[in-house]
Amino acid sequence: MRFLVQKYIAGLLLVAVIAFAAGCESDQSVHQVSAPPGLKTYRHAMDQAPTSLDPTQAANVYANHVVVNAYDTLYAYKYLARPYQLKPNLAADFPTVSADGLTYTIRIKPGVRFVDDPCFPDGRGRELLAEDFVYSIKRQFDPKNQPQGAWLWQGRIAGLDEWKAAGSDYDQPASGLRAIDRYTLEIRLTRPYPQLVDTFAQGYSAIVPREAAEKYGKALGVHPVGSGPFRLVSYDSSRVVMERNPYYRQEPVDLQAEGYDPVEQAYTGIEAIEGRSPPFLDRLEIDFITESSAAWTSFNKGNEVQFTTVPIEQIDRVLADKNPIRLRPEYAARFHMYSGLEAGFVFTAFNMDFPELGYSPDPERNRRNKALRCAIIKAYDWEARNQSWYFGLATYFPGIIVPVSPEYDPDLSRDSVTLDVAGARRLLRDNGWTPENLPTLVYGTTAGVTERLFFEQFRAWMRAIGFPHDKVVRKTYATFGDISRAWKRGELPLVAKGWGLDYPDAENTLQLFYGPNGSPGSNDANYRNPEYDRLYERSSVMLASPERTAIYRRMNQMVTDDCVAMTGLSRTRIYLWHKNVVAVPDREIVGGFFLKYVDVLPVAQTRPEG
Amino acid sequence: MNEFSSVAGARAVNRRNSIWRKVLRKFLADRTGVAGLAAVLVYFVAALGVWCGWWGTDWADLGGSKWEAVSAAHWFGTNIIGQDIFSRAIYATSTAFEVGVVVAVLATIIGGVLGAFAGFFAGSWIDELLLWAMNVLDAIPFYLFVAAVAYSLAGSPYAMHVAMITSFWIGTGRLVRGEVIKLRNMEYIEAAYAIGLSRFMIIFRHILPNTSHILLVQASIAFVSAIKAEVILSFLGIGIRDGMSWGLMIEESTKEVLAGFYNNFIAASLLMFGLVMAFNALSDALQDAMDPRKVA
Amino acid sequence: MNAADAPAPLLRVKDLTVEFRTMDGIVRAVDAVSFDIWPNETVGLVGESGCGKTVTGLSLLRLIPSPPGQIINGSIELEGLDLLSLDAGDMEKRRGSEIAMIFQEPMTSLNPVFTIGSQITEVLRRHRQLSQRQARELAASLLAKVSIPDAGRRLDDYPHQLSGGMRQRVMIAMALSCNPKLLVADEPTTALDVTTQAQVLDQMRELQNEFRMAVLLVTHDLGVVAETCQRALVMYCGSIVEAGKTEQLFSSPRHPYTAGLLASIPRIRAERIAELPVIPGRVPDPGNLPAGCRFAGRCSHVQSRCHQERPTLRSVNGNAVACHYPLGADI
Amino acid sequence: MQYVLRKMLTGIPLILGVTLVSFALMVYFGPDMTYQLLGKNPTAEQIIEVRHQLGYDQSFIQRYLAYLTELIRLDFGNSSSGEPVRSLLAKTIPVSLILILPGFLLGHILGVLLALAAAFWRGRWADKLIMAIAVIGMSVSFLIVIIAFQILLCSSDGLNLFPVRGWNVQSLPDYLSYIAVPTLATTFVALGYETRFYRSVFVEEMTRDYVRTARAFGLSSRRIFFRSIFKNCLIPIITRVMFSIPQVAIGGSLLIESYFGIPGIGKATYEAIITGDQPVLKAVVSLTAILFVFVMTLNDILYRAVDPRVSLK
Repeated sequence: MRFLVQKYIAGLLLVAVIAFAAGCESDQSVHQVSAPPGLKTYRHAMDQAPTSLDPTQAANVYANHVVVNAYDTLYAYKYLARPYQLKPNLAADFPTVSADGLTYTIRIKPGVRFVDDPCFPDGRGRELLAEDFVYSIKRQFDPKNQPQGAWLWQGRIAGLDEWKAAGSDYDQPASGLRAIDRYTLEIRLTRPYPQLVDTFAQGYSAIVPREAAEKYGKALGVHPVGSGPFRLVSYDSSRVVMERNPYYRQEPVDLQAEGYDPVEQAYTGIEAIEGRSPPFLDRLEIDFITESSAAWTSFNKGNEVQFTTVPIEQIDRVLADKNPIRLRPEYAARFHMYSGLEAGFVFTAFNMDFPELGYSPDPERNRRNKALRCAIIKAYDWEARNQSWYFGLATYFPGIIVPVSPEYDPDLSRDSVTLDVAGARRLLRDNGWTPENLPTLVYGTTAGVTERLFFEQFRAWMRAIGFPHDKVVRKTYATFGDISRAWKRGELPLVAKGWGLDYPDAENTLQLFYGPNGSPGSNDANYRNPEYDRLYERSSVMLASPERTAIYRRMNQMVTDDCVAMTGLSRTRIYLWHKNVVAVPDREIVGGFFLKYVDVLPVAQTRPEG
Repeated sequence: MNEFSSVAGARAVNRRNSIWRKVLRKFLADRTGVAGLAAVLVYFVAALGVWCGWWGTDWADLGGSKWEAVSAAHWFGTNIIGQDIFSRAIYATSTAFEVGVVVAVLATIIGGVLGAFAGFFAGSWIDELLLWAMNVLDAIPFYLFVAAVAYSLAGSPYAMHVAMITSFWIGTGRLVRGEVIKLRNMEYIEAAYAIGLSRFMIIFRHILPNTSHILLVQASIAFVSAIKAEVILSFLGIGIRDGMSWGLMIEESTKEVLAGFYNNFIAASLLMFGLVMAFNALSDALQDAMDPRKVA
Repeated sequence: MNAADAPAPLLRVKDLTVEFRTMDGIVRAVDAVSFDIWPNETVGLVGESGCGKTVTGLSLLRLIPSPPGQIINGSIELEGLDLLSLDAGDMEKRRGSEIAMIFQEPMTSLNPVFTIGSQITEVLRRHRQLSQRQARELAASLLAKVSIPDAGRRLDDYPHQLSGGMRQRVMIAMALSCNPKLLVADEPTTALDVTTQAQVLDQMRELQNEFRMAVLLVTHDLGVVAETCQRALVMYCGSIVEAGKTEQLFSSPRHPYTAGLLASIPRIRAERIAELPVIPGRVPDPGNLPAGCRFAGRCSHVQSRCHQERPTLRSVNGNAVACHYPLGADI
Repeated sequence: MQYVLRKMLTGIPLILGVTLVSFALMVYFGPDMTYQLLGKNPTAEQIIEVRHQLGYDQSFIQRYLAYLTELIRLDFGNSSSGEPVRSLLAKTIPVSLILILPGFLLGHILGVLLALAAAFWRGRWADKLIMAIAVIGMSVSFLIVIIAFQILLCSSDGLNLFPVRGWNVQSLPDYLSYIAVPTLATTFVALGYETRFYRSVFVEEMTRDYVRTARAFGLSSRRIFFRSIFKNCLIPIITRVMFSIPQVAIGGSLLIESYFGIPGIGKATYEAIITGDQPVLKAVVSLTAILFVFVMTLNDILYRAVDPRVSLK
């Protein structure tokens, strides 16, 4: 018996060792990723990992960094032009639009091939056709995919909602979206949609071959098959590795057309890519580094990631000057820098559905509630917030049109973002608010430490105008999904959130206060102002024009006057990258579209001090 | 009949008293242990002051500007939004005691009672059931379990406590069970049993008190574990909800240290280290003093 | 063989003093004990539990747990060599081969996770140049000598597979394995039932003659001493109070303590051995010993001198007695 | 063999218990993934659709039973990123294992060695020094140790010897450089606990009667210590090592993995918990339970190998 046991143990150990060895081996094959020396590799860094690489889930810049590089989109933003401008990408040209603005005809470039993949009959990538685009947009209307992008086209492109209602059968046509021939698309709208072309630059509209979607099903999210500049090598929660797509179409860079500004951008050495066809890299790696400290250290080591945003805690060490932003010499010697405002903002809206501080059937209470909201807005110390959290580098502004929007009005009165404790107290007193009858403010946040300190700061401001300590309370949510649910269900009186622009048009933020978008839509404030809604509807079918800008600004003023939100602040992004990297990095709007233009010089060529 | 039980009881009480006297004497002879106890008492006074409102009251106020250095007004400087780090660190002491005491006391009570039942009914279905429950809870990795409890009780300020108690009672339970199995066969228990005392009475009057040396040591271990776990859980974002703790301060500091601001980190980690160290010393001395082989 | 015929004692213990450091201060467990043992003789060391007899036995092999115990004075000469002067390694070599010890608890005194064969051969190979096989054969023959049936196969048994008596025999076999000159046997039969006890004692006696070794039998059982020992030493509170030939000591004890112990024998033999109820009073607290005779508090013949002055061993009618007023001396 | 099977069978109630508790906590009461999946502008209709697809509209019993059938088939479907759970596990578990194993082994081996030294020189200065360091080691938070080591060893402010984070293992030197700091940190933290535990085991064993016997027969203290005592101590050592395996394999590496950005099972599980990624959670929970039963069985078998008193019934 005893010998038997010993044999058994020996056997087990052997199995364990083999399993271990096999583990190592399979591990190697998984990470069969790292560049053999000699390949031109660029290591990018992001602060979060995408949860899926399926275009139906391309809801954020993290996913788009990979999606728009693995897949093709019809349009794209110009590499260097700021403010952002569209250019044709897979599309041969801008669409031909009918006179009523309802029918769009788009031709795509012929001869574009998907990457080789076992999903194709002979394993070789076939040509991308107009029908593939139709298929890809339909996927956003197929509940099986749990798509996130349908809202871009819902109620806009004719027939898609009906197609979905009829059971999402891909063999059935959708009336407003069809391929006229191999290379021509026709799109019919229910009403004019000036932002339609912008939506075709989004990762949501990336083009997926039907063979891949059907073969991989859900696993398409980890196994992209596209026609973008790069193809996937490996992907997990800590990094994605891609390699050059050998079939990618040859389109020499025309810097002029990309919006190159020699004064502002020459320092990056970007002229080196003029006339060459992207992608320039053999390998593209993106490390997902959640802890900014880790990203920063990795960046500074020199042989790891080559790009980083400057972590907020490093600002004082890195910057010599904040206005204008300048690097300290030791950093300037080693790194290139770009800084700019984000295309988005943070704000805290009141949920107007709460009768304690929002709409009340009682007109008197309604009036007092408005005074209460205005007082809270006056007590909100944007300057302190900017100093504490953004080293004074952020820009705070009145209203909801963000500074990077072309419609932003720099001359707007700054009263709504100016701290006025005395004024706030007076307002409360004059409207009969006392510490006893003030409502409890429930401030919902996710569980992080920064969010907690945001709350503590907010509580201290509210205490300054007379709120008792225990009438400002925090409700924490484990995940963004959980707090999102609370917002969508209208469970929180204060909604503190950020919004990143989907496209460079103020409509994208104005819709946040459009009545019919109320919970569970994006109007978490549940602001309902008939006049505002009328103006929104009117402007939403207008092309950019001074008249539309005027309407936008009127709407902006309404939100400010009604004291609906403490708003807003746009953060400054500071990007650093190694000097041997030729690039103008950017992560706003769609995200990641610059990666195909990145080039890397041999290190010896650029090292400043040998 | 009653006389008999009181004789059995008195004998047990006598045995207990003399043991406690010896334990106390042994403990007092242990210099490290006494020093630990003294340090714990100092911390306790600090916490008491917070509960009584003597100090630490301004932990939530924005009393200064961002990251002020050490000064007379702010002994440990201020944090990123201008709150006084000294007040926060002191306030956190009371949180540490709250977390530690709540978790230690409840985990020990639950572990003691359930362990005693399991041991007393060893071999029966009650014991099997309790052992099964212990194994089940043991099989789930601690941090995942705590995270899961915290998320499923989302928003509750006591999610962390519940999670820790649910994990920490098991160790105590197992030890008490083992001890009770031994005690169960001792004569005074047999005597009490023979004269018809209810089993409930026997467990609570005659058995549990005789496991008090285990309970005390286990409680001190649970206290330390709770304080240490709080730091990790706060880092993972599932710790204290409102108020202030060392874990939250260390979490605040993970980014600050890279900006060269160490006040939060030093204040919290030193204070925490001190208390944990003192408690470890105390707990060691208790363990030494109560080692039944050395006492009996 | 008569002890007195031997030219020199095998073991000469002089003024052995052992102290323990405890919570209650320093306790002197053995106080200036002196005695001799001649080759091949059996000496009984008797006394109540706690009197220092086990500590004395352990001291001979320098096995006092240290800390807290320490031999602070005296000498232990084995064939003229002072064991206390040896370095630890030297002492180690002599344990087992020159002086060995067996213990009261046969249940726990053997290592539970090794076979008895491996435990015996380990000792054998430690002290003798033997191959594994030779050692095993020798071990088997030793087991056979201590009357363990089927000895060859028993070698592969673990201690828990043997009965208490068998385990004690294994211990004896181990003790004999390297042919020591002196065996200290600490209550070797106390934990065994009466029949087994007798068998084991017989066995020991036989083997002692065969192997020609001296035995110091540490026990509280006077009956065992009477049956097996040529001489006996009576200990009380860390000191030897009386020593002499067994027959003489038993027939005419000179120390009131010895007399008290002897008075309890018939009853002890009839029932189970528990305590010595006939001597009134309790053993004094070892941390707080009286100044004079340590037995004074319990002695029925006590006089005032006994409380002031400690008696030393002196010869009285053939026995050595530490008593100011030995029994029968004045008759 | 029969014994092993029988033991595994008795593990079934345990597996049921673990899966039930974890299922209730992590899946049933866990985070609701609906809103994560819905994007910025969901409609009420979409919310219902997604909830239905995720199974949130079914009863607890239905969902638990469905889970059990998945468990029996050992097929948990695809994670929310679309990757089959099986391949996710196959990718992450080996990483965790080879990441944690060196620290785990080192912690236990060094712990045993230090404990041996402390017990061997019990009461002397070496013992006191080792135990004092152990208590200090136990009193420092793991998090603080990680942060301190990372700054000291990985940053350009410190020695800058090892990569900060990531996992790109091609060769042995790569592997060593990636695990160096995590291993140091885990070992440092574990050492205090292990040393104390093992020392108490050794010291307790040193007071046993058989040790005195061995000494009385002249066996050298070294031999007694490293052969006789050590073998007796193997049982507590084995138990401790074995029962930390499931903890370490699944949960123990969580903090290390998230701080060093290593794509192991701990991080994957934690992310699944906070996002409510049911298929991953279900798989991990099952795996944990099965591993636990396996470890218990293995533990019994190992007992039998070192302790003849234990027999396999």
